[in-house]
Amino acid sequence: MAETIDQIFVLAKDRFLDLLGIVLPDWIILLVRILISIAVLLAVAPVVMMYMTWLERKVLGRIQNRYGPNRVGIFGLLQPIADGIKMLTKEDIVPKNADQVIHFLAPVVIVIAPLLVLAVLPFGRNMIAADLNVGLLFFLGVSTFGVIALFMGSWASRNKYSLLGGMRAFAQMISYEIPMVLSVVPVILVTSSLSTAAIVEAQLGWKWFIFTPWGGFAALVFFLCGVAEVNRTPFDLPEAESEIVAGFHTEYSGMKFALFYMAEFISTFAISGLAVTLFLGGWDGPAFLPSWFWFGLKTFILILIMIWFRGTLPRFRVDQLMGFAWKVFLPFTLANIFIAALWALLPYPKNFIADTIGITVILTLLQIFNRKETPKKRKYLYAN
Amino acid sequence: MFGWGVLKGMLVTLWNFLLTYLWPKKGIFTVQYPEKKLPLAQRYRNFPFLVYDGTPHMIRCVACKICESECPPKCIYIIPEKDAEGRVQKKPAVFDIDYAICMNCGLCEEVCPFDSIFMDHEYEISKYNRAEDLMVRKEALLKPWEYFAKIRPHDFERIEAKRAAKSAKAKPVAPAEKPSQKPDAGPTSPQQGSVPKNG
Amino acid sequence: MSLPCAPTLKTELLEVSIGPQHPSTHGVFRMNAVLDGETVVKLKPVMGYLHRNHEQIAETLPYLANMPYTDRLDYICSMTNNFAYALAVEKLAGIDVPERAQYLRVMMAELTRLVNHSLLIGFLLNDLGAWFTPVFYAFREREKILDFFEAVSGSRMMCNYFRFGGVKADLPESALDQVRRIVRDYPRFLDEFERLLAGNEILKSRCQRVGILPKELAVNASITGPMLRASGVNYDIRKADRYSIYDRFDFRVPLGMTGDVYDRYYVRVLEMRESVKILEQVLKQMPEKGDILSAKGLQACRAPRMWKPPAGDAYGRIESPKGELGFYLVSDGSPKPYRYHVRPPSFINLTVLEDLCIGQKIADAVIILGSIDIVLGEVDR
Amino acid sequence: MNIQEIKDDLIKAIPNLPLEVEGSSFVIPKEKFLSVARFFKESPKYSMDYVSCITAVDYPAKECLESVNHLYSMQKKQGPVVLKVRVPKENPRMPSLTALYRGAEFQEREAYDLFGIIYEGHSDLRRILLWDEFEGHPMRKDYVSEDQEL
Repeated sequence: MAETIDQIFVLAKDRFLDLLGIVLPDWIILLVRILISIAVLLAVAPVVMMYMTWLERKVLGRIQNRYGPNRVGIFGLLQPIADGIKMLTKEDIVPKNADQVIHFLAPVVIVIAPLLVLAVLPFGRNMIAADLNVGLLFFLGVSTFGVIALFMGSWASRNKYSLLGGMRAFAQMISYEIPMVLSVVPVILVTSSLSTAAIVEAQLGWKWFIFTPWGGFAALVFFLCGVAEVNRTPFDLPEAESEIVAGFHTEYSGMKFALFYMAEFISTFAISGLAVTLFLGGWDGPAFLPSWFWFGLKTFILILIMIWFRGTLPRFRVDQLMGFAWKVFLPFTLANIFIAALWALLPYPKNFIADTIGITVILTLLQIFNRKETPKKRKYLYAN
Repeated sequence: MFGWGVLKGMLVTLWNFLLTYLWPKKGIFTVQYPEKKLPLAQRYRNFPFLVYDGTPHMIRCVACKICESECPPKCIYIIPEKDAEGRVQKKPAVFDIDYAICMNCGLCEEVCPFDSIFMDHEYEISKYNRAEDLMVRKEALLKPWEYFAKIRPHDFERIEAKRAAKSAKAKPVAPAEKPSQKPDAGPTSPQQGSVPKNG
Repeated sequence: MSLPCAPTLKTELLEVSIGPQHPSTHGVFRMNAVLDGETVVKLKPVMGYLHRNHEQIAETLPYLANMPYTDRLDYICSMTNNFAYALAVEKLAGIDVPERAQYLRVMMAELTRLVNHSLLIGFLLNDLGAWFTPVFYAFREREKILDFFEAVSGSRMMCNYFRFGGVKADLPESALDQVRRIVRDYPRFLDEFERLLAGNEILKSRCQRVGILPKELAVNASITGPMLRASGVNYDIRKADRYSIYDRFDFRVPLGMTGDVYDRYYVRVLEMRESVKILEQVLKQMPEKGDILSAKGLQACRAPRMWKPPAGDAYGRIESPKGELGFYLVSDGSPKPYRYHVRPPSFINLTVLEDLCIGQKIADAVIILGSIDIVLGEVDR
Repeated sequence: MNIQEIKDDLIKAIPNLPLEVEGSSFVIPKEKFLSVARFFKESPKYSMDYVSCITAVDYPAKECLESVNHLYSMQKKQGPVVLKVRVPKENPRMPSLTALYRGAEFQEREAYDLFGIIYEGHSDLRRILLWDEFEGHPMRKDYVSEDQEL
């Protein structure tokens, strides 16, 4: 029974294809098999995005001692739909001097990347749209592609704020791409595979990488870089609303604006999903609940943490952001590859000790070399 | 250690997040407005209204025009009533307040020597038209003295006591004052000072 | 910074007009900034979008009728605006203020300081990118104070509570309990606020060593209020002038050491703690009963159009939450002021905006503006 | 601080100063204005390092504009010394305090904007509250706005 529920989506798909197989030839079945996966992803992703906006507003509201949306439907559950209708019916304003074609293309292009990367995420046991043997590489490669669309939008808007936002976005994404990839390298090193499904399988049975010394820190770095990668607080400089109004999407309105948001939220989901896959054991979990539930739960928790960040943290400044990537994350992730190699090489108790020492040393060194930038505690005088 | 302060801050927000579920009364300070409304303080002041005793014909205002001249943004417009012979009566024929201009300062209430204009508690007065709808005429401004007793019981008691004392004093001498012809004439009796002392 | 390829690469400065419609100019304020990349090389403040010639209006009205207009100057702390104006008129006409009214005035002024500072810190953090959480926490506490203001004066923000020679009305019943509750709970809120923010490394690295205002420049440029004290100058008009009854209270003046944005933020936090201390003393010392309006004041308030102060001029100033708020009045013996001038603290504190911003990033320019604490109603008048 | 005492000190420091005492303020000719201000700023007894309020008053009867300057001392926590300068309305020119105090910058611009006093030596004397194309100086008593005749 548990097995059936676990595989329910896979079984449903197979049953459906079996039924079709009675009347249709094999090659069409193959095509339909692919199309079903695509259709499901394309249908689920916007819904996920819609309810993530709802979740974000709700959680932020609660963090700020208020209710959040609660007027449209019970618990405000229909709020995203109301928002969607509003977005669709809003006037679409294009600046007169904007580059019309690129201004139109940017929001269309920007949603492609986050939708594509969903294909390689294992949502549950056997639930992966395309089990590429270079799945991880595909994910990292394609997700970078979003920044081009972002820059298209900012450049074509002919707005100074947009331009600043686009510049920031480019600098930030490229800088954070490096520590992000480097923090993934230990995982590849240990599992010796680039396939996301294989990485999850290597972690089955509570051998999640986050529980290893190198994995814990790599997960932290990966997650923070991921936050930076999807432009969320405290790394939301490209759209810093208090500084450059709305950054790259200043000049977008209506549905185009919504598409930018959709891209952001789907990438948030995808990055959380990848973090779960790489470090939190993917869909692994106690067997009494189905595997896709565990994947969903872990992703949900990571998304909650991102929303929690947004509700608490102020934003970095552009030079500090860069400094963080190049002076903290990059050296750490480089050292972390070595530490992970030690883990893979040595037998159990020894590797644990070696890793702990290695991490302590690198953290201390980072602390020492960055002490100039670390803020100090202040003293205040009182006059009578 | 870098990051400790961030964690402490995040715990504060987490605590506030949980508080809204565990103890909503303390955690959430939003009021669900159209369904629930906050109680207004008795002294709450919004736009002015005119008081009548008993029936709407018994307007307490004597059209002395003090409020009109004291009003800082000049939003009050008064024309006293005239009888057939053209003599000015102690009653306003026209009493308009432009709510679009009024800035709710409450000075009219303070300077009125006849306790006839007071600040209302009504605040849901959105209108579609700025020019016509917000120019409020005498008929719309009039509200019974009992209404005032309901919204501001403390001030009601104080003013009733003052009025009782005044009428007891005034009765043996003269039942009514002369209609004030000069609009700028201030109040004549020192007891009519309208600065409330206790509320 | 000069790169080796700089001569061949054609670069241009970017002129950005930040405002008047911008999320963090706190109203319709404009900064004409010239940027080199992200760095500000030139910045000119442009104001006047909210100018309504307040002074001109005031010269056409009797003295008391200007009181509600002063509420609209710095609409966050209307009580202190009233205070300064009342003080100036009292100085002009030599009106005395009864004991209980003095305590009420100080109470209102210090509560206003709490409101203003907590709001400012909330909005400063908002400029820093903490998405509205500090603002809402500040609003939560401000709400309680505004409820008290409403109970006493009838209005939450446009209080119009002060009168020449006293205050408009005595406290209603149980209002004092409200204050006691505020005074009791406020330190707890400040602790929470501090846990949320003060130790936050992102905030510290954003604010420390940013927009440093040197002591000498601060004095020379007539900077007042918390901004001056953050630069380490010990000057608080409550201490220097000892107006009203501030000499009766025991409180200290917190001073910053560097004069950067962080100091400006933290000095305000410390000042709020001192204000709570003053409020505690007010509650302890305030006489149970007593007049709230002196006889001379009653004259001035009963028939404003008839009341004529003697000819002469007077300058009354107080330590408003934003700095020195002064009213300069010239009377020619008529019921209307001949000349009425406001010395708005946030307007003059803007003098050094350009000096603070040059060489900083555009993100810093925004928080520097936030830390100056401007309210456009007051800047533009 | 006694006004008489200040006056004595001032006369001692700056001889031949035509000085008038009016209430608690000094009326000084505009030629001597800067040197008087400098005396108050630099003399160790007063050290008026802080200019609090600069404004102007229009006296159409006397055909003059009066500039009112309040000086305080942050260092000694004393003050104010009020310096008044009267300039004729046809040619309202007077020296700027910005040479001594940065704090005078915006306030003098405001007085220029609303009263039309031209501060000589001010580095950036533009309109500040009103827009650049505005004509006239609205705080003068004889100013008639466009819609006032209606």
